[in-house]
Amino acid sequence: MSYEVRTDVFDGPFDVLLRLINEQRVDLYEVRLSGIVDAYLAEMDSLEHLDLEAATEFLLIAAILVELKSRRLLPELPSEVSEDDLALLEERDYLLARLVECTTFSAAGRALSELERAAARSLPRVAGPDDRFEDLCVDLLAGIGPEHLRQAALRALSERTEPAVEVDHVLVDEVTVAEVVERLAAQLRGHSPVTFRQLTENALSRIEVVVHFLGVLELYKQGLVEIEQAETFGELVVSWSDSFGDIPNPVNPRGWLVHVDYEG
Amino acid sequence: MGFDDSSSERTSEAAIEAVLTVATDPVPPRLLAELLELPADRIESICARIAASYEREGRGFRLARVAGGYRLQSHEAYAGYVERFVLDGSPQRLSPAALETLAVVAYKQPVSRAQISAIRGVNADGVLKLLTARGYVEPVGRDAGPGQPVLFGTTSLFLERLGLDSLAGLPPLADFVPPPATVEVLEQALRPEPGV
Amino acid sequence: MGFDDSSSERTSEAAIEAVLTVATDPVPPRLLAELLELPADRIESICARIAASYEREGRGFRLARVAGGYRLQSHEAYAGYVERFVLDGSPQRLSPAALETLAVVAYKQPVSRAQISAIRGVNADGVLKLLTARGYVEPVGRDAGPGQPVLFGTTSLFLERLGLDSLAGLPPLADFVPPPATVEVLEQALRPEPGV
Repeated sequence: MSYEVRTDVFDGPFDVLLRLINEQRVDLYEVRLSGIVDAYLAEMDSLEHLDLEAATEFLLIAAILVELKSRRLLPELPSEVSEDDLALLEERDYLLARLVECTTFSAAGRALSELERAAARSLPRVAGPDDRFEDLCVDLLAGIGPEHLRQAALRALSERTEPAVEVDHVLVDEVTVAEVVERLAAQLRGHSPVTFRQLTENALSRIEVVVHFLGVLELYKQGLVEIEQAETFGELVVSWSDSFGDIPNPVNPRGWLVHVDYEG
Repeated sequence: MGFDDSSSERTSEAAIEAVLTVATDPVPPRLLAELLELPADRIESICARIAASYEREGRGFRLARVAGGYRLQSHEAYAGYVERFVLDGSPQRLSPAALETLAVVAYKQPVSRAQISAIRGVNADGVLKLLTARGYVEPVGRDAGPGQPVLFGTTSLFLERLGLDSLAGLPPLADFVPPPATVEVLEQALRPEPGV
Repeated sequence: MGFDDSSSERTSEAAIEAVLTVATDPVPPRLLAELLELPADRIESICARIAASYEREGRGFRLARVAGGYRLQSHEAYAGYVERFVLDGSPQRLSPAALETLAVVAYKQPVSRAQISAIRGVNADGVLKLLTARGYVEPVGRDAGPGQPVLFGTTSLFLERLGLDSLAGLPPLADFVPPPATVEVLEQALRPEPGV
């Protein structure tokens, strides 16, 4: 299997994954992960400096894929869902959310390019005032000394660099899992079972749907809801768990979709 | 031709034309209103009339509303002639990676480098540098959070180059969310076992 | 209005208007003739017709024949508005981008437009036009290479405004070493062929 890896600008793990899934239409489990890894390492080598953040990101994705793959290969799995399974599902849906987001911005980028291309067919007038208005123009160099000029030259002649080290939090979307968990609990507690589709009918974006899915999983993990799915690809039915009555409040999850700490 | 216009109306049209002829950037209607001592909504309606007359007469230029102001620009119908005249050629096209980053900044601004990197799954430094050098993107402030990372936003040059009056003119991001079928494909590809 | 024109005549008029809209300097009729693939005398008569139509319609601009070429310029009848616009609406100080361009010219002169654009990562035409119009920068020669691009340098007015006796008075960039890409662009000025 061949991998088309861009050579000029590094496209990133999501693009590679998306290409594999979308263009080659392969089952990811039949993709030789080592192929992706090789392509990636080659890409890393070609970069001037090792991009630790990207490398870490890729290893994380590769690890999730390997684990998903290994589970699929196991013939028998315990019928009940374990903590580990849930954690894996969370990772999987996190990954899915990221892929959907990445796909969205790729398409948006292409649309911007189209706008630019169309706009470039109509060029602005930039000729400026005729010579006879020249005397009216103010001295644009007022207040500018040789040292200002030197600084400007240094800025212009150097590659623009911004502070490289940042400790930052990543905000994937406005809706947090924590918020959704609370909203879902209020919606479900003491009410009859609802489908996941109903729970998300007001969602504004797919990311939001995914966040709701994670919220449901979180409630499930805490034993507050039960999830039923009658058939493969069927509707997910979510119901408040009777055994707990309406006593506990849901514990706020880590909210890892909201705060992903990047160390680097 | 407007021979039924009042002469002051004709004067206002011509004064706006004169100003736009010498302007090098889009002229905000507020500034035109000050110069002509007319309310801003009158300026808007006069400009709409000028624009319509150019279109009706099949002129080689048009009056466009971009980046919050008015400017004269060549009519796209004659792009062939203009392109041959402007020998510099069009600026180098942006790579898919740069476009994707530009889209993230456009729709998520103000946004930090780390946020961009997280969405794209790859370090965004190089691409951000390119977009900044092109003048499409600029630092617009600092986040209040730890490390006070620089936040990036798009410039008015970005609006000008895309022919947009404001960011509100960007097509809605929702239009680009992949259709359910695509998400289904992604979802199934990541499915550990059928029917979880 | 010319409703008796043939449609190709209208197209020629509009094409000339489109070119003159984007032109920053007077466009010689010979060049228009090449672009439109028409004899020069036809160009002259078309331009005369355009000029007459602007005058008849009381437009705020006119088509002038200056310095061996045609250009659009604001109509003198509206000079009052243009003057106020130039005073109020045009930049009161150089933008950071313009200052950087001026600095590149000051420190690296003589440089070509293409070199400046390459260093700045953006088309420098507008800024160079402004700097030239204000008398801070001027053409100082032509490169020997293909196309013989115009080379720019700073003027004595520039030195005067900065309070310098000569270019030697510019503060040194010290041990600053530009990145390889910039060095490459600048070195092209020293070669017989600019290759830009």
